[in-house]
Amino acid sequence: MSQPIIISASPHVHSDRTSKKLMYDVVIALIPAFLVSLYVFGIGAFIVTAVAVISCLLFEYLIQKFLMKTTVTIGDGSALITGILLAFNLPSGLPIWMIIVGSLVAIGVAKLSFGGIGFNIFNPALVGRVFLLVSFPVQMTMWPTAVENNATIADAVTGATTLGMIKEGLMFGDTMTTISANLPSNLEMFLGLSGGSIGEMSGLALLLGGIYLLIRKVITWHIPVTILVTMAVMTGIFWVINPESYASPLIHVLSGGALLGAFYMATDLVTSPMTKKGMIIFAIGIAVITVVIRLFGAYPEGISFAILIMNAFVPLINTYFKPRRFGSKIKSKIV
Amino acid sequence: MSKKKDTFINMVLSLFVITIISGFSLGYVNELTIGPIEKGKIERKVNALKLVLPTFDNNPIEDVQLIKSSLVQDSVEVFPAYENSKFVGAAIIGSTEKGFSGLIKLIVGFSPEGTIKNIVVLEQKETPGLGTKMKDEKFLAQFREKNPSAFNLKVTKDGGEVDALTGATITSRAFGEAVQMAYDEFMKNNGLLIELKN
Amino acid sequence: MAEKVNQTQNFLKGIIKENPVFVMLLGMCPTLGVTSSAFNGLGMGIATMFVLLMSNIVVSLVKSQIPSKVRIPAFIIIIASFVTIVEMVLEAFIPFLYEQLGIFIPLIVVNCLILGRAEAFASKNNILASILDALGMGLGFVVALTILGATREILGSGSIFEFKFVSEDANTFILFILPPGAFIALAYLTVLFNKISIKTT
Amino acid sequence: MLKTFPKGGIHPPENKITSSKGIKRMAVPKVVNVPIAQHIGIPAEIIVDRKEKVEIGQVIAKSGGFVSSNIHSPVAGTVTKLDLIIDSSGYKKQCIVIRTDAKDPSNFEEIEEPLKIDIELEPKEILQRIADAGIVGLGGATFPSQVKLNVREGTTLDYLIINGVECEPYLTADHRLMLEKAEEIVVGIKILMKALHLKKAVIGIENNKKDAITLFKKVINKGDGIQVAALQVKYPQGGEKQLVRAILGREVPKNGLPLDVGVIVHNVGTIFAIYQAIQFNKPLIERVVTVTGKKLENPSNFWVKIGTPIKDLIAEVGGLPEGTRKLVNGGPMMGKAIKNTDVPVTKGTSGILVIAEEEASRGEAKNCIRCGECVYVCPMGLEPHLLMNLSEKGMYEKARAEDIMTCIECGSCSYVCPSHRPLLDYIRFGKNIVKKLENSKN
Amino acid sequence: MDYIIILIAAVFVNNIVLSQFLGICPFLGVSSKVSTSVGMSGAVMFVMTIATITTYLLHQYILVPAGLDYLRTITFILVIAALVQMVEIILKKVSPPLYQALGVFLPLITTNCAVLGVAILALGLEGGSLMKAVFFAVSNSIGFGLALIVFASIRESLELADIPEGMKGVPINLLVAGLLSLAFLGFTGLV
Amino acid sequence: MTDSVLYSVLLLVSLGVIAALVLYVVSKKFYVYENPLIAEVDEVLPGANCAGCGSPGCKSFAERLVNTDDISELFCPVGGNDVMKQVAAILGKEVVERDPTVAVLRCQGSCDVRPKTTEYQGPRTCAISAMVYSGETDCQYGCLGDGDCVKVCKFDAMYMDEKTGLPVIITDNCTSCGACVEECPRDIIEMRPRNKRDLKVFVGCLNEDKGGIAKKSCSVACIGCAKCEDVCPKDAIAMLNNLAYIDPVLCTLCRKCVDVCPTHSIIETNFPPKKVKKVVEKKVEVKVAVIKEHIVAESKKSKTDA
Repeated sequence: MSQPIIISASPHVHSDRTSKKLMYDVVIALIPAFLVSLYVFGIGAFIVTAVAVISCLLFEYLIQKFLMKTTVTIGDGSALITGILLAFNLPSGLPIWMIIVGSLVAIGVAKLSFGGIGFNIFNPALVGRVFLLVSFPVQMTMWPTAVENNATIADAVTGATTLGMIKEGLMFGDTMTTISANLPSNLEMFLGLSGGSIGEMSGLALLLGGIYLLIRKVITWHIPVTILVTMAVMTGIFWVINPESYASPLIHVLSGGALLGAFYMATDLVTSPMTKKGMIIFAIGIAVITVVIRLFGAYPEGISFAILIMNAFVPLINTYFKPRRFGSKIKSKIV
Repeated sequence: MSKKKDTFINMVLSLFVITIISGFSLGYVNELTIGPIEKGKIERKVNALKLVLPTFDNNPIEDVQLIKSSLVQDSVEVFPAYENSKFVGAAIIGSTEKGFSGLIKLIVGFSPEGTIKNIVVLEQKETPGLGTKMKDEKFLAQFREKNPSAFNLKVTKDGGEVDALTGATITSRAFGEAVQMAYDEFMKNNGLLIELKN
Repeated sequence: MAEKVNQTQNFLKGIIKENPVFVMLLGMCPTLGVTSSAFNGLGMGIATMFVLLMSNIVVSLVKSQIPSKVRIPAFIIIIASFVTIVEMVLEAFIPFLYEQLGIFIPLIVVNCLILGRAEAFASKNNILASILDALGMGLGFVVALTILGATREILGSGSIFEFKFVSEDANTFILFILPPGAFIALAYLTVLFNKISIKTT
Repeated sequence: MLKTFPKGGIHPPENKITSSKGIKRMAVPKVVNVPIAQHIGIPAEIIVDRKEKVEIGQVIAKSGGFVSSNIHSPVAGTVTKLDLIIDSSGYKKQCIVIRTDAKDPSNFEEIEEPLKIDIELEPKEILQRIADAGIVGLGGATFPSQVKLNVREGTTLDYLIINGVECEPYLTADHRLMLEKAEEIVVGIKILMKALHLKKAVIGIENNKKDAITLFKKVINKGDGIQVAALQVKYPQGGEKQLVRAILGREVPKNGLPLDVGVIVHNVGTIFAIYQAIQFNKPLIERVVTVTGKKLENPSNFWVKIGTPIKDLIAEVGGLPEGTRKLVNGGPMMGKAIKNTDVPVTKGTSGILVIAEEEASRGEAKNCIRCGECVYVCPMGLEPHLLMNLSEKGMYEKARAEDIMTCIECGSCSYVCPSHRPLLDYIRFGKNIVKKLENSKN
Repeated sequence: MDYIIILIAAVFVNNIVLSQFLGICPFLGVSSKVSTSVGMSGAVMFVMTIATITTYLLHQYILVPAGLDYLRTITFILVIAALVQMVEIILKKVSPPLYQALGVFLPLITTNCAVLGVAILALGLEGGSLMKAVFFAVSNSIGFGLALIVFASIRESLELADIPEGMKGVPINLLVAGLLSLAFLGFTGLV
Repeated sequence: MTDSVLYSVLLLVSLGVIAALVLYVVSKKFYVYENPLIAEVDEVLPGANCAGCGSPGCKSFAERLVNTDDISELFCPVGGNDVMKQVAAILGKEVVERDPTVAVLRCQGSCDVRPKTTEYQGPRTCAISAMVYSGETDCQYGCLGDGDCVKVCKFDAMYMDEKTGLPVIITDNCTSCGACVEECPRDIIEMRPRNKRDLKVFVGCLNEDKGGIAKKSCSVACIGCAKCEDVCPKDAIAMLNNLAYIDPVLCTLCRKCVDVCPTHSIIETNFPPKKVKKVVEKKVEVKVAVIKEHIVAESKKSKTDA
């Protein structure tokens, strides 16, 4: 024997799933949505994404190396995902320095201050995004409109998101009928030709990636499906009561960050509950808060806030929704 | 260190002494400050009125008119201004609940013809750095010397003439609405105010 | 000699080693609540310092006359009296600050710093030590509030003591003058403070 | 849909490379090292001296207490010394070293006894015989069988379950035994049914051993009251609680035993040993051991005398291949890594696994990403990530409140963890401490 | 409707801790365990409600008629202090475990600015009535409890995290509070 | 005096009186006795909460001190005799003085004398690796080298020596709280009496294997040859399970055993270096007489030191 025998405790074999593979699966799942945004926003989407990814990786490296003096973990893919997701939640024309600030907040404040991957309570990308949204509401709500078949958008025309238009319209007494004249059709929204953040363009692309994640078992159906169904049901009830004051459930599900949030942000392993039961409670919470903010709050879109709020509840959910201990309740009696 | 024991008498006595001293001193300071406080309150109101009204020689605060209005629950306060017993304008409180964070309260000064002399924001809860910019000169300036009969108080986006604050369209709209309300109230009661002094 | 060193320590400890905000976490409510600008922080700090000083003096004077069961109510009355005085004086003579600080002025009365010092220090020490303690702690509080206020104002409004150093339209981190910014700014200031105070001692 | 337990479980690659290899008889070793602690409980007491001559099957150490077991000499020969030898625990333990008498013919007899169906002994005698024969649970737990069978009066008992699951990857010892000794095992089951006055018995076999299932179905007579249950392949179905849940749908209560739901579970190997003890008065001195590993020249199953050094077995399958990095006593999921090849085979050794470099090394432990995999696969409904953290941070009281003591140490959590965290290492450690705390409280 | 608005405002939009900065001391102090934070929330709710009732009546029927509005602070705090000390003495006798759990923080309820703050704020409610004031106090204590319990559960889970040395303790707690407050900004404009 | 001042005095006074009244009644009604001595004793204790006394913390130790009549069994190892005297003074009870002790490491199995035979993979803590097996070397008695003792030391009195892989005890910082003794799964840390110059002689090995096996696994292991036992003038050394043990009470620190140990497994600490003797003997042969005197003086000195 060339090398000494290894001693370790059982088990002595290991499945070939690694956290790195999980992370890169998420990256792969995000590719279709990225391609759509490139098609829609052109080079702007590319710049925003590239800046976010590079600065996230760089901040992770610098902070871990020089401030925390721990091992650098930029290779594990988590900072990469944070970067992409952050970019996907930003409008494509955002000034570069703001993207960098967002990345710093996401990585430095939301992730590394808690000790790095696995310890953060809040989804880093969303913290970065909300930080920017609150700090720079003007730039964060300047949406370049979709430019069909156009590779570059030198003069970005600011448009509004579907939800933004609905919110403003309703606030000033318009009815849904008049508002919907200006809205993109449901099919357009599904394919990705409305205004909005880079990543939330195309429902189709997001669904594709989501299905990939489900197949690869990176995520389970519980969170995304529960969020979307609860949202649809809630908005549906309001819509049935008064279709002139409330948008249809389909608009709510397809527009804004609902799909992006449900499939990629809420399902973030670190910041979502551990058990299926917990996940469903978590998802219902997100959906309810999102709908409440969308319908009654000041912000047109609420899913980022909703996810962050429910992130805070995850430890509590994990405490109270534990898996059933084997033998803790005896189902069958002796015959 | 000898501590006083926890007897009933001691407890009551010590609190008794302390409260007496504190009561006296507080009462005394109150007497000293009550004057300046009242004065200050009135001064601030007068200052606000001075800002929005043309020169006047009456005391608008004494001449305040409470006018029932269909727009708000309580009555609207109208402060008429007179110079040499001639009606020179009035200040009206305008308010709206449609601000980004709810209530916005303004005081708007009008000339007898209904031209806006000036606006001062009294109360607001808008987002610092965004909606709060409605207090900025740049924004307020566009209303001065405009008569809402000829000046559409809606933001340009809605076909009006008000340049909205960047990132705070909702605040700008609400602002316009509050001014509009004040204007409507003023025009309704214009005649009354002129007659009042005469 | 030893006495003197001791007295200097009573004074100095409040500024760094036992800084009421960064180290002892006393009086967090006003610390976070009124520090949206450096001026507010300074004003609040001074108001608090005044109450702290006066109540420390009085408490150390009357400490032996108060039975322990009614100790806290007695201290509170003393403190509350001074707070009310501050409240009235501010309203009368600096109405602008009075409005800015709002509910946090009457709340000085429940600032753990003041009652804490009265309980932990003034009720056990002589008047000179109590004065120095109050001055030191108060100064520590003023410094902390001003630093926090300045940080938030610089980041959030792009100004310091109302003096704007960026253009009117420049983008500032509005977040920092909103509630979350108070927590976040204080969190990182504490880290920084600890780093520095470890290095200096 | 085949039966299985509902919550948790994993399905690692089976790697049952020796399932078609018949059980060969190992040559009698020159020297056997017989540890006196081969079972759970109090070690046996040595009753032989140095230089004493012993016969095959003679008791050389007798049961040292209620939970203890007799130990018999596996060979005829001379006790050369009583020494400390490293066993699979990694520590030196007391052993009786016996040099085999090369001339004694009893060492080399290979009489295949004919099948003996009639059970002559009465229930009480059966239990006594089992105790005398030093039989312990051969599935790996090595719990003295007579203790398990010592059912208190008044306990309702309605099922005997035979564990032929062998859910550990690689191991095929039980599988081969079932194929080669099916009829004997059936007799063994009847012996236990008689001893315990039971009418019903079920043999649980995972569906990757279809040949064994068919064979048993053929061998069992209708009136026997014995059923064969084919089970879905899922680890750790061989765990008693999981097996009872899978076959009967009964859930053993927390901190309880199968007895609490009227069931007794025994491994097929144990059943065969019982058969031999009752029908031929043969003590437990040998067992089936699977010697396996991907790189081995000739992996196979063997009848091995207790006390045989592992190096003899390894030599038998062609020696250690180049690049061997780990030796495991038992299966890859629950076996113990052993320090060297001098370690003797004991009653609990169901297999020897030789692992090469690629498989042997553990991945570097990374941060927990809270994916919840460990929670999903835990068959006991625990939260391994939490238990590990709690015992790492020394929060044992909380760990106890989180039911750390109900962990069956199946290792499913460590197996699936994508961050390669040493979950079970810490949980086991936490269990130890909690046990100590509990003891000190009582 | 007024009541619903008061409730939503107190719990979510203007959460007493996360956006009004009242009661930060107990929020940071008694939040290391969920169980104690539940106890603390209960204690605060109890004290806050009683205190608000007492001070409201005191204000409405004594201070205002006598023109002694300026004595608001001192009288309120006196009443609250006496009340808390009474609760403390009673608790020590009646429920020693709860007394042990809340330990030094029971007297700190006195200096819990939330209690005094709510008592003062309750006076300024629009169209105020005693009922409204009480409801306001209860709503705010629910907001306090919600923030405290969520925060405590986060802190409990952070106990198992490898927080960087410099961030340990106060900074990380403040940061969590900050991010919580950031998330709660989403409720802006609900009322 | 105006009405306002009068009213304010009246109001505050009545409030104050009512408050005092209520509190007085309540405090009488719900009176709970707590022994004030507990707080006093707690004040005196070091407050390290090290649990070296056997109680979970200083407060509970104080309670125990106050509540037990005979406190001679109780001892605070951190505070030592001084603290116990103070406690006794407060309580009016008697204490027994204890000799100060210090922790010593009874293993010298550094990386170069004790070859590694296997490689361990798993959590690097002594407690867990001890659970899994007997260690990376063939010695199952010696230090596992994962530093649990260092982690548990609250007084910065221990650190891991990177080179030897063994923990080192900084005697000056050691409070003899016993936490490391408790923690070590191998029980290789012992509390031995501490004297003025901290001179100690003890067997640095716990290997119970027979000589040959022990020597093979570790070159500085005690091989149980009993030479030290023979040479000891005070019968302070006893052999048990192939292992020598020096009784600290009987040992006079004469160091005869140190010289005879063939594997150098007896450790002496803080004695002045002996080298002088040998060097002098070799180099200067002429001045034998003088040197002899010198040696005598030297050895006398070391004896008086001891």
